[in-house]
Amino acid sequence: MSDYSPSEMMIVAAARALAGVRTVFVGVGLPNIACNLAQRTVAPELELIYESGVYGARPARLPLSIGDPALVTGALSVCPIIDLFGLYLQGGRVEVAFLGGAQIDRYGNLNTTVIGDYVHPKVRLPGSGGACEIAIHAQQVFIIMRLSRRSFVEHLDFLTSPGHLGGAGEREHLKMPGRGPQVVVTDKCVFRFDPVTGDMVLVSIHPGFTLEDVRAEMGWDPRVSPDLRETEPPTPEELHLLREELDPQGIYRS
Amino acid sequence: MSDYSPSEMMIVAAARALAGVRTVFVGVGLPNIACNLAQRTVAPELELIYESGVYGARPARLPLSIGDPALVTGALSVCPIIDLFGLYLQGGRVEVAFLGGAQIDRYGNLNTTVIGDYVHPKVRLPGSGGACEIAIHAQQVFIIMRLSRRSFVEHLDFLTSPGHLGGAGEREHLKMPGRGPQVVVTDKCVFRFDPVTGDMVLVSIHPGFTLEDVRAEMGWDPRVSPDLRETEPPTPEELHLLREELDPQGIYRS
Amino acid sequence: MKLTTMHDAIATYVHDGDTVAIEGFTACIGFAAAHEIIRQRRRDLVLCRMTPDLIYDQMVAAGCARKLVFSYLGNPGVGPLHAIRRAVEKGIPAPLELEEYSHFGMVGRYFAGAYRLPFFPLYSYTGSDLPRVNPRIRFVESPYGDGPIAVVPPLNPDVAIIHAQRADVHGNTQLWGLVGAQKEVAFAAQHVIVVVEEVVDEEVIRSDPNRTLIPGMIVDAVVHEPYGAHPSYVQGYYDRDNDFYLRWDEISRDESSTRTWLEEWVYGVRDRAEYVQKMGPETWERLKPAQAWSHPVNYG
Amino acid sequence: MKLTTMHDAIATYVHDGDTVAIEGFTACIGFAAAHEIIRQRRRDLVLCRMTPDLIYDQMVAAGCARKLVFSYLGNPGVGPLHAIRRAVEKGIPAPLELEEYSHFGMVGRYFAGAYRLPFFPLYSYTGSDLPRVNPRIRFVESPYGDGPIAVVPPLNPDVAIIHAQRADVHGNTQLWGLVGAQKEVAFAAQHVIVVVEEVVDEEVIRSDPNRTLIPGMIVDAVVHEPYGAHPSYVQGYYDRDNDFYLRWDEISRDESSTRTWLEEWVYGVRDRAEYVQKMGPETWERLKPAQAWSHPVNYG
Repeated sequence: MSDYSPSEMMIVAAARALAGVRTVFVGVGLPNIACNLAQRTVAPELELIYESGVYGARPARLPLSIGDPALVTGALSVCPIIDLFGLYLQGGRVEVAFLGGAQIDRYGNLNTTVIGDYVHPKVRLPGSGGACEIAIHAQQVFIIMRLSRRSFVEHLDFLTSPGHLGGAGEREHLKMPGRGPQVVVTDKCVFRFDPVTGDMVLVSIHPGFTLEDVRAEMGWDPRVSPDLRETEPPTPEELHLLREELDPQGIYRS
Repeated sequence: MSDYSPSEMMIVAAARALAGVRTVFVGVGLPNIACNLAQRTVAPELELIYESGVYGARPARLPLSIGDPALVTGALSVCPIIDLFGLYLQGGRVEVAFLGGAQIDRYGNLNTTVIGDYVHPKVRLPGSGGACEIAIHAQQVFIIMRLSRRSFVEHLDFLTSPGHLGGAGEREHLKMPGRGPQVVVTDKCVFRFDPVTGDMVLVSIHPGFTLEDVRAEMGWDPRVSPDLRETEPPTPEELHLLREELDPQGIYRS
Repeated sequence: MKLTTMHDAIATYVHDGDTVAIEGFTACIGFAAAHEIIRQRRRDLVLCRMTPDLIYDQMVAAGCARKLVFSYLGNPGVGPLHAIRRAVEKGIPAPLELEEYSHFGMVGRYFAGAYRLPFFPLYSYTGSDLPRVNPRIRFVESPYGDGPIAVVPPLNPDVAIIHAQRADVHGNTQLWGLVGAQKEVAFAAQHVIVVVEEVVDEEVIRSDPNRTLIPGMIVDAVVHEPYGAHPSYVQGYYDRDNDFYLRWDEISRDESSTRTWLEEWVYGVRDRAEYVQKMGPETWERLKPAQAWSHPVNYG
Repeated sequence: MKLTTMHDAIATYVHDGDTVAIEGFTACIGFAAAHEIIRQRRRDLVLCRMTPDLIYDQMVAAGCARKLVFSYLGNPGVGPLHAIRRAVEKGIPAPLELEEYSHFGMVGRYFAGAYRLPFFPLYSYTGSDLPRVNPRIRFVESPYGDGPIAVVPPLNPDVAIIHAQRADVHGNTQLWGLVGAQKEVAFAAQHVIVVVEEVVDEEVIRSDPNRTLIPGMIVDAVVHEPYGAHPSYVQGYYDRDNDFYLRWDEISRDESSTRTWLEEWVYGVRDRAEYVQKMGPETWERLKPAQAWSHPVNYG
């Protein structure tokens, strides 16, 4: 490991995936920082849409929730929730949305509802929020999750938000407008999805980790790209922006 | 005829029918003046809702269309058209609405669409506007129309806005939430509707007119209430309010 | 930066045969855009508007339209639209197809278009003859056992033209007073032209984000056109020219006087600036509204 | 004149067994009303909210609820809602029924309730397990041949409680910043209680009619309750108390510390005024927002 944290590597990898994107649907936390970083680097025209109804936010401080008042002050537009989901998301205006979850399977399907049985859950999770419809409508879905055997599972306990369902082609068959998950950024590696089969393919491993480190944290044996490479580490400029400007308090560093 | 015009008699009769009402859906013209008169007399809590989206208007001058800017200045609320029809009208919040039309039949069904054939009309009329849904949803519909053989017809050329359709009970059968037309105020007389049959019953004739005057202007032989009486003429106070305060230029007098 | 001229906005985004919606319910009606479409001699347009008003009466008289999609054909507070009636009743200057709804149905079509829904459900049309003459009005059964409900299909114009008080150069647009169906039609359209009384600094927009009706992300062109909604009005900028609405009733009764008016006030001027000048300062003085400022609110 | 006290508003409009919606998406969450409901020991409530947040976590811990209707169960930006999890996973203090949707489904339910529609159609739930565990999510076939679409049924609470910046004594209410689903839930409800930071003269409301989110005609009671949304926030009045959101994560992990907190801050104070006083001026100083005033607009 070098002089950056796994979270910083995740943020940087996610930011790079946003190159050229103009509208992103985002929550707080790592994705939010990733978007801010992308705005300063690879996606200068990027505008952030929050499910709280805010478009074109210009927060004077790091927002601590998607409803932080700092997101509203000086925003370009604030709209009712129904319009946010109807006009922007279902209306097809969102290019990229970030999602995560407690469980993910090889097709990028996500569980944020329960661990265990639905009626008698072992752990009751938050539920869908907007994730179910985001997964259906965003033109592309980017997933950020820490890699762990508990999360990357063979079978979901509950399918909250559809990824590629049972494989490539199922979304099109069901006439879902969005193309589904495109990339999974973790603290150890990056996956993309095979356009023919719809399942996850390991495309890069962050510096300091090995293929075995990745396999050890997964509930299935992942497919590996023939072009598997090492992830480009954060550049000094990226780290400078993150640490000095975007998250000077280091809230999202660890 | 006395020292008031037929229009003034219509306005006064319509205003009186609003006794105790609190929300009325209204266009411009005679119904608007009638509502203003009712606010000053029998319905002090009456608030006017315009299909342009205005609620609680307080116009500094007589509005000349439902979209007059004077209706907006100082109003309590202005909302999008879809909310006006969805939240207020279909939402069941409108107690009384005024309607009129080119043709009316004995059940209070209205035509504002065409005279003659629909595809090759003799006269192309304005169409529904909001009338079709107003007729369905307002808790009560009040109709203001000048009596004439051309307008009070045996058969409509086109049914734009449902009254009691083919008779009492049909609205309930079709689960229409509003109770339909309750009163028809004309320049010569007032009709109400028989709750058992759903058809128009002549209940009062304005001073100066006879039953024969009324019959001469109708396309069917009207039923006459056993309690047929003469309409109370406008009081001096009503005429004073109309002429000095509500319509000092006499725009709606003739 | 989407600021352009009316000429270029129309030349770029309005083509023969397009489905065009110039909305604005009584207020903020985009006459300047309509006149430019007439001047550029667009043909076979499908014109959508809840209330066709004088604006489409003029476009129909000029021969731009093959079809109207609408809900109320009238000169508000005055009477019928004579040019449209001539087209419908007598085929002058050309036959005009009509596709009609009620107001709620029409705005519901925009809503479905904007929300990318297959239909908008509404309890209208029961007992009416409208579904008989418009097969696009259909019924679905509620899956909760409460019977049938009417539906209308989405309406997605090729281009929507919105007149508003102010926007920034990116098209973030604020509108107040009557807001009609402008948000819905803008989101439903493939392209959006925003025409404004004032182009303002982005900071003005950002000072009141709840007032933003249309975000710049869906806007293709911003045109700065003061008095561009005359003879309709823009709340806070100029009043409705009721005199003209009455005069149009006279002008439009006759085909030749209609043509004469179009020659003088549309074809005969280069652009809206010339129309404004020709109208003369006394018109704008007459239509000047009183001041009635909103109490500001704190977004801190 | 609908001005009343929180005590009387709750006593009059919230009854055991009622379906109650206290909305406000992250902002303007009606904690003062919730605490009064707890103090009046209401039971068996069906609590509706897109994001149950700390407010329903507290009400569930206090034993007010038999069921939640919701779309996202979390302490935003912090973690889980421990009291609700205890109820769901372990039946402490009592079992809690869950009826869940996605955000769009939940606000669609309010919309259908407000518009008196039999359902709201939305392209959500395809491929998800949610319809399997919630039989109220159904599908209808489009009559235009474009396949099935999910629908959710209307939600019409017995009472909706809305916190806002300002209203007049008749209940004409203005809200800015995040407006969430407040308009929809207010129109969907049988009764509406509006709680505001400021009761203003009717002229303030009339100076900006587009800002009116809820008209007085649908409001039953107006309660003047400064800081009534703490620890959430009211744009322009006070910031979100993020410290408390973090502290609640600690307090609520344990049943007895949760009870202790309720004793001290809910049962132990007479009303919100006492809570505000007990919180101390340094809290309100800490949460004081900057000034960021909107540019006024002319309605003349």
